[in-house]
Amino acid sequence: MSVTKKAVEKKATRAAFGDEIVRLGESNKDIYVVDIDIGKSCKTDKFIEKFPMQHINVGIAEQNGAGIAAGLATTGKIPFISTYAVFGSLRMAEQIRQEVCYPNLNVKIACSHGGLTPGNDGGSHQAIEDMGVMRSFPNMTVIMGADYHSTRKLIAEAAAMYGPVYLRFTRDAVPMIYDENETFEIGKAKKLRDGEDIAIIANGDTVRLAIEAAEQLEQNGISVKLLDMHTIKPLDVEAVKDCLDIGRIITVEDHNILNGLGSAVAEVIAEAGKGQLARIGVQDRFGESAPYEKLLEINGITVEDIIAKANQLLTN
Amino acid sequence: MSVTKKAVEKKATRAAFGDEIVRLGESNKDIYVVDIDIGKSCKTDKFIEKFPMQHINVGIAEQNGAGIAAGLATTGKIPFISTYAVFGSLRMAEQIRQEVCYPNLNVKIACSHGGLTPGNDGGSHQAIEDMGVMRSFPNMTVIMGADYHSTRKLIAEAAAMYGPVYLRFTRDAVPMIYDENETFEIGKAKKLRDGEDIAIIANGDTVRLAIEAAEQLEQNGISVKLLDMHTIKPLDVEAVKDCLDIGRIITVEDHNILNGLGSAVAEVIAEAGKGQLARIGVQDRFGESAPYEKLLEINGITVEDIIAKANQLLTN
Amino acid sequence: MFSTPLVIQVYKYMSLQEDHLGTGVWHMQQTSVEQLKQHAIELRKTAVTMVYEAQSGHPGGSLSAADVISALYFRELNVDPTNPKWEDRDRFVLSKGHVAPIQYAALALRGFVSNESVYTLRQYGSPFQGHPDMKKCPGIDISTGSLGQGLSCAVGMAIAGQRDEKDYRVFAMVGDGECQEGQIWEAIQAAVKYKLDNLIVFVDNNRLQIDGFCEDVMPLLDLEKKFDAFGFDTTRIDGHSMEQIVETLDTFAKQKNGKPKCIVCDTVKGKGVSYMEDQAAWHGTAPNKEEFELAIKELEGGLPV
Amino acid sequence: MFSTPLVIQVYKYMSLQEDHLGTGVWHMQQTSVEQLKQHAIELRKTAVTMVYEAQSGHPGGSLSAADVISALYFRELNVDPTNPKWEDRDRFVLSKGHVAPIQYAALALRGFVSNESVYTLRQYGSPFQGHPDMKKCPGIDISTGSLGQGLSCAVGMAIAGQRDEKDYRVFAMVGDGECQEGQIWEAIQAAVKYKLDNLIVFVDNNRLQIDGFCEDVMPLLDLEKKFDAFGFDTTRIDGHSMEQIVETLDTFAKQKNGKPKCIVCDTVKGKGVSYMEDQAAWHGTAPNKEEFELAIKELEGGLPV
Ligand SMILES: Cc1ncc(C[n+]2csc(CCOP(=O)(O)OP(=O)(O)O)c2C)c(N)n1
Ligand SMILES: Cc1ncc(C[n+]2csc(CCOP(=O)(O)OP(=O)(O)O)c2C)c(N)n1
Ligand SMILES: [Mg+2]
Ligand SMILES: [Mg+2]
Repeated sequence: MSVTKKAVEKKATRAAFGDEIVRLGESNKDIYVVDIDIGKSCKTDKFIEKFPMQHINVGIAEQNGAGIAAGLATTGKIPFISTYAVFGSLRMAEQIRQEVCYPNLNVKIACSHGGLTPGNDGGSHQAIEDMGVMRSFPNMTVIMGADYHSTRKLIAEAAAMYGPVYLRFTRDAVPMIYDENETFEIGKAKKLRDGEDIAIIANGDTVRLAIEAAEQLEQNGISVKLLDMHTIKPLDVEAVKDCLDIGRIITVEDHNILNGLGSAVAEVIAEAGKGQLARIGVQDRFGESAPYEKLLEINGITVEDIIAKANQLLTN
Repeated sequence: MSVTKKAVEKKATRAAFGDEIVRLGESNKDIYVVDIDIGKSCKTDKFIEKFPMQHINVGIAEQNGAGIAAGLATTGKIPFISTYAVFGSLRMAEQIRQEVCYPNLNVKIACSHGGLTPGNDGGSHQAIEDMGVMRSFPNMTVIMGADYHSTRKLIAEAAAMYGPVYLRFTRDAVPMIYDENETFEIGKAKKLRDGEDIAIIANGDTVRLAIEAAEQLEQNGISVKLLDMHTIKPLDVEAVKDCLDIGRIITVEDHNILNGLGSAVAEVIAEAGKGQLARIGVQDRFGESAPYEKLLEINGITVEDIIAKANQLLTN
Repeated sequence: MFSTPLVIQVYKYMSLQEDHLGTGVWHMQQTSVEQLKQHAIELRKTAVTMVYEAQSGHPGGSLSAADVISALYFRELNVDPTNPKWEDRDRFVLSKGHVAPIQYAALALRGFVSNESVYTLRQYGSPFQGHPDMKKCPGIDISTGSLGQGLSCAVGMAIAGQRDEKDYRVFAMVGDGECQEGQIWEAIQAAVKYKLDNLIVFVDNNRLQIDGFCEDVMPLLDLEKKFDAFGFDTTRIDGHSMEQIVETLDTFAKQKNGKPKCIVCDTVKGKGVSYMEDQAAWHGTAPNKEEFELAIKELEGGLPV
Repeated sequence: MFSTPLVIQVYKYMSLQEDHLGTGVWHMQQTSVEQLKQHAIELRKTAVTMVYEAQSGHPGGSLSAADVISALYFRELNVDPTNPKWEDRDRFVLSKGHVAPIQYAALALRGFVSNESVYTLRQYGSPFQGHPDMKKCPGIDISTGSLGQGLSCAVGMAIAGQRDEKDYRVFAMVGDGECQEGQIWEAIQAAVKYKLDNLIVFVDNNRLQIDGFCEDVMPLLDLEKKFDAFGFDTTRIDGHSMEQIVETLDTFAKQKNGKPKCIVCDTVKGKGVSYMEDQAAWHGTAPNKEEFELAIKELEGGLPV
């Protein structure tokens, strides 16, 4: 695959949702959007305009939104619930569990404002535990694309597959990494680089940090294998196992280091009894109002941190 | 410490809550119970009778129960929210996140019907992901005692410490393991056995299975170290690290193998780059109506499974 | 303990219809109020027997709901036992899912499942889970069990029907205690916004929940007034008067006036079994042998008029 | 970007009181309706300036709430800026936490925090988080931001006050859109059960939420009727008439009759800034320089009577 080097163009991945859902709505009249009074911010406006009869706005009532989506799904619709990640994961957690995952209904939960990206809104709005919570539920698929194009492709894949899917997007614009023709498969890691000294597994917009770190490491003669693990459930266990011979693995995510990508990879490593892991992510602390980049810095989620961890693992 | 061998007496650990909360209510007028219409089943009846002015029943309204508890806590009360684990973790997940953990308020969530114990009620009532979801939240302490006495002690410790605590109890009667004078410290594993060939780390009522398995293994000349890891957050990382020289570690829990004890231990092992783990627990599938023991069997959470995993790890 | 064989037998719905009805076809229009009353007695007996056999389950709220369930399954619901997933069927959502036994009893009598199979309630391998499971049991339109959630699903089904210009209707039953869940009011407001006159909600107003009378645990005040303030067309009936139930279904519930309908049914928890009536203790308790026999005896005597 | 020094300065409330009021002691009883109106203008200016400086935040709902907030902070709330955690203080819960700027403005003018500090809104290290944070900002009684949750906390505080036989009261403000959250109705029913006449709820009935008019997004119908059906003592006023606000606080809100109180305040979102009024787009948008200057100019002109 080809990674656009030093990409300059930036787009929020919530925009990918806004664009892709229109394309999906066009080709399939069963695609529904269930908004929860933050349609504008979640970029459903174009969809609403084009397909008002495939749109529902339940007002500020997340639980009901999830239940309505489940009801729609029993009739063959493919509803996408659209809200912010902190509400889309937690305010409707039991509804997702009982009415979506337990009966294994074809409901997609598409959330903007993932991770620390709602920077200045503060800790109450920064969803640092959503993917982990979603990973807890049987039948759930949990995805975060790295950039605009991959997110679009993954949304399309999610619509095409049967079953509950949680999709997480960034509020902020993030660099475009992938070429528009790149393909993505749910549950299959995207290998961005092959290498022998260290493996970096990242997801969401931290992939761009990992790319940058890998480039710098290579410049210092360290050969890096790099995976975009857009799907944390089902995890591409084989791809992780393929890193075990390298032995040194770093996970990078804009998510609590508990229960997300880092934990999923830790499970594979520990069960294999092979390899050493360093987890980069939110340090099990709530966020606060600050620019997104500042929050990443506070939590040690930067290019420098990745490089430092790599060097640390290499000298162990 | 002394483990009562072949204990015959059984008590549900929700009964430990019922008894301990009365003792606590007597000595501290700030102890409150917030019931959510399942007081009888959660064993708060004695408390209600004795301390009606320290009791609130919010009816079938979990979210409000959590919010009221948070409000009470701001005035110096120490509220124990009492409900079933599936509701106490998921139906109020965002309220716990935003109004309890984020402001770090002194609210305890005390849940009966943990894990697969609500057997015949079916999958909708079996809380297999509660502890993992609670582990996702910064500031949260997550505990499940192994038997009646240890649960009582841990509840008392939870009341004595400041901050949010999630406590999980069994619906069903489970064997008494500990002597009434045993002491327990939140965040400190209880070593039940020392050994050199294999380490078993269990919590909740699966500790009794681990004890039984350890005894049988020892009879076959395999020396077993056994930890009761009643607190999965904060995890006793040192205790896990002390198992790394043994190298072969088995976790056992009545919880999804994702995000609970198994994942917490996997994180330590993977980051240390030492040791091999086998996780015994619910196989990321919803439960169904069946006797509790049958459900454990289906998920491979039995004495035989522990022994088989041990032998497997030993022959690797 | 049993496993697959039984599960297969469950789907032999035709055998049941022959057993019970002497014909494979159900003629709803012909069901008289008298027959509905008889069926309600059957349902009650079956439900109590299920709970007795399982030694677990919820008799109180099953018995209070029996008359409405009888009217729905044997007169109102346009469903096809030979094709439980028929697209154009009416839907029924038992939002107070813990009273699954009374619904299972109706599914059996209506021919969705075999009559004997329901007595495997709550056993390993049974389609009759402690709470309704749409994946396991034919005729269940949505899995429920966690209170407050089913009504939202019913709203989703009704919106789909409306958008697809289908004629089916969606019936839902909620508990009075269940109406303490905020999500119920979220669903209600959405039903009003979307003008779902294809949605009919029954409140089983039996005045009890688990910890006691609703009045004590969390007063519901006047539910009719609340539904009305939220924009529903609302009426209130005696939920044990088959005449009133049928009359309400025939007239009130059929109005296509752009408003969802609520029927507050005043009922008695445990109705039909003297010692269970109005007793919170019988919410989720199974009768012992003696109690069971008394229950069946009383039920066979018929409800006092 | 700044850090600790500023945070410390925040607590120098006395300096502000001297700045603004010429005395360290606040005499609430003496605050006239005229003064309250003046303060409301100050609050509006400060809030708009904060959002402008931060280039982020929620002006619309801050402006609609300003008059009630002014009356509360400068006439009604029995609080002590020198001891924000005073046990016997009245509590105020901003359940619609996104309009934090208007509360921060009041905390500054009332002397809890220094006047200049509030302009660090939403910056790294600031006590003035995007949504109120009780750990970071003095005078915040509970952290909010996720809609529908604050009112439950207010109920908890009111129950504690009642049980402890304290005289304090708990005031809460919810949005009209926020009333779509089921949890609001859970909190309301609990307040009625526990007869919390120490709880006063303001609904900022500005008829808008994020996606447009509530009427279109999710109709609220008659909120007064709903609160009434749920058992509250309810009244409805012009939320921009300081006279009506004060009158309602003096009489209606003070009745110790075993019932919680609800004051539905008809307001205009964006009130006081012509181009923001009734515009959903100004819910969460920061003005640019030109817009900001116009806003301040209009606000300084005073609200039309
Ligand atoms: C969300 C949720 N909370 C709690 C329970 C436990 N529970 C089961 S039945 C019940 C009481 C229901 O009362 P009501 O709705 O009046 O039903 P009925 O009286 O008809 O049995 C409760 C609290 C549940 N099933 N779901
Ligand atoms: C649980 C939750 N869902 C969604 C949001 C996003 N949100 C912030 S403000 C708002 C609209 C609030 O409308 P209203 O309550 O009427 O407030 P006001 O008009 O006074 O700003 C929404 C949906 C939120 N903060 N919390
Ligand atoms: Mg009831
Ligand atoms: Mg509004």
